[in-house]
Amino acid sequence: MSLVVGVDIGNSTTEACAALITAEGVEFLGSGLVPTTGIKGTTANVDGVEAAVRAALRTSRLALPALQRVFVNEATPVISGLAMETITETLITESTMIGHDPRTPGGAGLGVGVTVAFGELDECSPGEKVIVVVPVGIDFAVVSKALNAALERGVDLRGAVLGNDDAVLVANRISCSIPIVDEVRLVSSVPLGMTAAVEVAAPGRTIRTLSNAYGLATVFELNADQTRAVSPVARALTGIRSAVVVRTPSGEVSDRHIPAGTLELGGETSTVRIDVGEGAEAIMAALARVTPMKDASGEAGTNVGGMLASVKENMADVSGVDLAEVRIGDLLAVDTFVPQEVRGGLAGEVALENAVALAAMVRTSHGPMQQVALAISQRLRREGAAEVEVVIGGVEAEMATRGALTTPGTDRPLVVLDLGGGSTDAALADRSGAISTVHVAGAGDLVTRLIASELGVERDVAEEIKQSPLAKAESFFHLRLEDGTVQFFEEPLPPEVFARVVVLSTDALVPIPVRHSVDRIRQVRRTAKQRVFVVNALRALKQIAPYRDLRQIGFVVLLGGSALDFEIPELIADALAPYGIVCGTGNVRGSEGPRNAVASGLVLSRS
Amino acid sequence: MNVLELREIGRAEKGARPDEVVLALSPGFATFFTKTIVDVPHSEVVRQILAGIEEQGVQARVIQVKARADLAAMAHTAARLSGSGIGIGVLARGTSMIHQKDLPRLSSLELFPQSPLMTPEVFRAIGRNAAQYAKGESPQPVPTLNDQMARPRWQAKAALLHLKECELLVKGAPPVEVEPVLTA
Amino acid sequence: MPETAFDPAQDYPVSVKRPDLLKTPTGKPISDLTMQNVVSGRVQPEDLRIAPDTLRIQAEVADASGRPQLGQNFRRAAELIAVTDARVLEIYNALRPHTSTKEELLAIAAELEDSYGGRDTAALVREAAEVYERRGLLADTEA
Amino acid sequence: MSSLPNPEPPAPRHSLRTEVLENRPVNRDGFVQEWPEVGMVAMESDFDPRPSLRIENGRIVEMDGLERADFDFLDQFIADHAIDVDAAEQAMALGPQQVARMLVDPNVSRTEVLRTARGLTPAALLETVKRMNIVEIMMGMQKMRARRTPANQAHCTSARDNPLQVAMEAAEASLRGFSELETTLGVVRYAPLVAIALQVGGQVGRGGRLTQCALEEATELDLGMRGITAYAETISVYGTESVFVDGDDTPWSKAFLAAAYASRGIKMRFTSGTGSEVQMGNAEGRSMLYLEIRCILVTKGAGVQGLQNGSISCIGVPGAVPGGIRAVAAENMIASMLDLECASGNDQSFSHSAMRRTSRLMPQIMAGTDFVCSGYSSTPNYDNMFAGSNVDAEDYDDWNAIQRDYQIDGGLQHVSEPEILAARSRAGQALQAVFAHLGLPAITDQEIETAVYAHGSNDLLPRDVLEDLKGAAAVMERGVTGLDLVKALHESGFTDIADNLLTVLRQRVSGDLLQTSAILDANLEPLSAVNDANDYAGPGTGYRPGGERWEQMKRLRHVTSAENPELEVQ
Repeated sequence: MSLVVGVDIGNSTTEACAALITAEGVEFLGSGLVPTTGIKGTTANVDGVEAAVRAALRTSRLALPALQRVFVNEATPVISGLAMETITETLITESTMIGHDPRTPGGAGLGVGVTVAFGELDECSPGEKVIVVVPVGIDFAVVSKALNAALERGVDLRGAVLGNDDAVLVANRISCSIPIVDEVRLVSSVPLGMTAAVEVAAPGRTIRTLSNAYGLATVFELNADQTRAVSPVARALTGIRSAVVVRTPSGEVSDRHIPAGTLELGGETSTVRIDVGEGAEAIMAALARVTPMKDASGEAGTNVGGMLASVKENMADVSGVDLAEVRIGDLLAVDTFVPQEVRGGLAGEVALENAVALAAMVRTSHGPMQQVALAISQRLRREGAAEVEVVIGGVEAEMATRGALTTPGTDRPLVVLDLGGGSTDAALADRSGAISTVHVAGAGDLVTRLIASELGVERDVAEEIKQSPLAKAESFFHLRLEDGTVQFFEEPLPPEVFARVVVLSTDALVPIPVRHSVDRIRQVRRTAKQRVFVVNALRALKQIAPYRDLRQIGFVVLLGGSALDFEIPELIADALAPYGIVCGTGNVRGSEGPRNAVASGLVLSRS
Repeated sequence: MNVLELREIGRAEKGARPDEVVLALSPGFATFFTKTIVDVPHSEVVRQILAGIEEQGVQARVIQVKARADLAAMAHTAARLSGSGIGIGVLARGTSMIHQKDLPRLSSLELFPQSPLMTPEVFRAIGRNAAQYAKGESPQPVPTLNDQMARPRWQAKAALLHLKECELLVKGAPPVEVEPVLTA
Repeated sequence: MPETAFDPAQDYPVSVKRPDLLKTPTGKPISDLTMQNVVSGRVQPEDLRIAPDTLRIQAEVADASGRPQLGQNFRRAAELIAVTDARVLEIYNALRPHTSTKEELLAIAAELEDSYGGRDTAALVREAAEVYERRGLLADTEA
Repeated sequence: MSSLPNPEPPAPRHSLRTEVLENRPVNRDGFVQEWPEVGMVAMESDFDPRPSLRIENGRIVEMDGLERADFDFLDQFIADHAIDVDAAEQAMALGPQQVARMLVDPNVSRTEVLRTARGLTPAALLETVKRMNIVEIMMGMQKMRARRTPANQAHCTSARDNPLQVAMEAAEASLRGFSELETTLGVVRYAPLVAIALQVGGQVGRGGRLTQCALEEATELDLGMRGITAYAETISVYGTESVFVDGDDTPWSKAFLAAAYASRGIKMRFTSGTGSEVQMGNAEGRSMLYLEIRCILVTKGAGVQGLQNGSISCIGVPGAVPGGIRAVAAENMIASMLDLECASGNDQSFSHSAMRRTSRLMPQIMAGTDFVCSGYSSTPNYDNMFAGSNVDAEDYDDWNAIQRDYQIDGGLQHVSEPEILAARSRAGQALQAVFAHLGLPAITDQEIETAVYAHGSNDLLPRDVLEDLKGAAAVMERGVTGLDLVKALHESGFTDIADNLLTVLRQRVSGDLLQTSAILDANLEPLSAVNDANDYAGPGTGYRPGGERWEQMKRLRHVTSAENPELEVQ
């Protein structure tokens, strides 16, 4: 009978399980999980290993001196990097259009007239059709008085554009109803003496005329060619509640493509080049042609060149490998969009620009495992495990499948999908027990990055959003959950969550500091998970499946931190259902959930 | 400069409209005192807060508290009288708070503790945010400013203003609803 | 070698003049807290705590230097060494105004006395219960 | 506007001199008239109680005009715990005039004054200092300070909570002479990393600096327990029952907390200061100093070794009333007179005027206190997360010149740039190694290089806050202790820093730092009011900087050499 501990040094966590090996077999005792110290596969791991071993023994109610053997995995660090590049931009020239969505425009309807500066209102003649442009800093009482005076004189005031957030205040104080758009930050740049149209829709509705190319043509009396030229304006104004369009001789709105550069993907036999501007789908198709990829690089002097170079530099820094030796083993490209302020806009208008996010992965050589094992044994002996022997046990993937197979209801052929932070790793154990593995780039970190950029939030907020469902605190005593149900509370909720969208994290309600609705945040979150985890699950399975046929896989067991996610396993299972695959979150040894597979596998392989 | 007169209408009652915000003014507001610690006229304070509320399409009622000069208690009184459950409290020196009826009294939705940093723009933003809370929207909290040198300049004057305002308390007097009348 | 008596008026700093009197709560002499023992794992975090006897020695030093209240604090502290961090914070919170009933405070005093031999600390808690009652600072019972 | 309806009346003509004076920084400070009825008065108020004392059966039954039955909880705590009934009748009989004279009379020893002071009621202490002018108060401070050797405390914070900056500021502050280093956070979750940084930086070079991280009690105690910090001081007490209760505490809850800290071997002092009660509108009509005396006596009664006072965060209040800064000096002196360690303020932004800032320092720096500043900002004030200090990193050379001008020891010295750069970079490398060892987010060489030469956080490379916060959480989860830092430092080759840290941790076992006014001396041995008792007894006695220390103090950034006036002294 001997007391052993299996230890799995992972990229982010170190897991251990303690067991008694007897003549009858293995009796598992406790287990432990701690953050990995240092880069996986280096002697800096020792602290984490010690902590994990202690934790496993503590939960087994045993002490270090009784420990006889420790099995550690052959740790191959997988290092990953992320980058993102915007590939389009929207430009407005000569201030043709103000299409933003102030929270509170005033009045309603459509008004067409000539733009006149507020200071020059006195000089307008009766009957003149006027759109008045009021700079920032003039009090609403002064504005209302002057507008009423002009109306009194018979000036045909058709609409107003304000710098301040005063539209409702002014609308409430003047003697006629006109559309008023406010909070136009650069109101002083609105061209004067030009024909302009102001449109405000009733609350809850969106504008109809200025967002319609023929509406614009009608308002500004345009011919067919001119209408074609202004159609981007109409498109840009779709779905908002208020807008101003000024007709200037050469103003325009354009969607510009930023040259993002060419990506060079090197396979075993061929090399393909692909323009990043063509988007994720094209990049992934090109990648499929060269798989297995040997390395990737970007055209020097372009955005993508800088992007891949920085990923490699980062990896070289982290791993201590010479920069020239860093080879990108896999890429995942995802189309995304980034809310960015429109260049040339006058009111801080925001357009959703297209962007491509890239996750890259480097599989480094084996770490100095012998040294790590030596350091572990020295440490444990010093700490009281005088007799301990540390053994490097088996290939990680083999151990993972062995551990995963302890999940009740599984059998070979079985694929373990380890959903990590930087990469998604798959290992197949076929009917004969032969093992093959594949690592693909992109996992939890990329999801966080996509959520952060699409919602315009900090990464720590994005991390919270990723991990838990959403709700809105509609009062101090109830939450409306994202599925529409309501949860009541006896004690009032904390003040900082009131009226806000919150994340229901395990120990607290975390308010999300953005204006987006629950539905919108939820959609971004789920789409990001789809585009990373579901795509990668399929990608990995296709590479590893016998005969590249997914139907040849019987069972998929999800492991790793993201297998504990509240919706990722479900999203993947849905995607795999059509192939007749049984897919679910692992439950190692029937008790550990998706944790401890490698550690358990190490012990089992020695019994 | 505008002059603010608070015409008493009667005892402040609980409102029924779900789209109202109640603004509670301290005993010395526009009575003994005429301006905040940094000389923003009280007429302007009220005008800006009411404008912030009106711009959001929300109704406002104004009350004057007689028995307390404790900001949290005042703002909480306003919130409890408000049909929406959202109230604002403002002390004569400018310190302000947005409160909600279900919160414990000593808590708040937004607190503006540094009276020397209260400008007309901040008062407008307070009105705007309170109205947005009343509508069930999620306003961005008004950024709280900080100035390390406020202590040497204003700490003692703020204490003095507070002590003076405490002298004006009428024990047991209920809050009254007032109509703010601004005259040039 | 016969043990020399501790002279509170002369033997401070105790760590310099009488290290022989200092032990960790785990019973190791302070001279064992060497770098070598730290590196070899012989010294654990539990070894870096103060022992009740040490606090009593420091209380003698405080008394001898004319600081009876400080000495008294060290004696109360000696009683609290065995109380867990979490329980210490709970008791502290229970002593906040308007938080506990008189019975609750007396129960804490009894717990300190019975489970930890904390006579002096128990007296402090009992005294608090009396004062809180007189000054209306006990928990509102009807709430 | 083109036309105003009511043109303003013409402004009176001012002289050019008035204009110059009007624009002086001092006129941006606030000054107010006294209002003693509500407590807006420094120390001379007709509304303060008159001294009185009656003892029956060894118990105080009347104090300062109040019968025992009418005592509020402060009165009772003071009467039962702070005042020595055996000394009281005699002490009270002397009368304030006599006690005041004893304080300034070199023929009366410190011990004699202590014997008397322990029997005085709050009103008697107040009456005593009311008879003393500022020079006499300073003389009292010089004699009554608990520790013979004065010292100083630094604030080491970062507006971005950057641990690397804090480690380097701690190393530089240690080199410049500060004995204690205090930090606090913008983002509280950063605390474990910043506290580790402070602890590592404080042990660079000479080392042995005691560190503190101001947080709410539970976390502060937790970090102390783990040996990541060495002392605590943000335990506030107040001078009226209503303000004390508003702060959710009582003298008994604080006394319990004091015992809790000592039971973990952690040095601790209370905090209080003039002006806090009137600032909160609950001074109960008493002067600021009378209420502060009650705080000092509560501290004494709780058996706490020391007090941080000198108005602290309310300095704008006494600073604005007549005689206010005299009262602030008096509160420091009374703490000393009651034999408490005194960390004497000068730690919060006080004035726009450089002259007033300097004059504010004079009583403490000239007389010498246990800690002249209870927080000298070792960073530029924009990085000071305690809302700014009276003196900051930009004042170092001025401070050193003042020490040299008067031959007074404010605890600091000039240090050459190469030494400072070396200490900063060693602190950076040590922290880098500790972070790597603990698996915390890496600190790059480039970050270190930038931070070594930086002035404040604006000059630093930004860190990945999310990763740092995850690391901070891991430190707490994994139960990292001071011992882990020792091992990490030792195994990474920073053996001297590891040795210093182990010495500091070992002191927790000995309890020597729990005694009054304890710090670690140059040999990292405890130096406190027990083995370094103040022995001032008139001219030619007590602590006077001389010998090597005075030579150290003579050095400044630029001193022309007498041997060769074309050169500067190196």
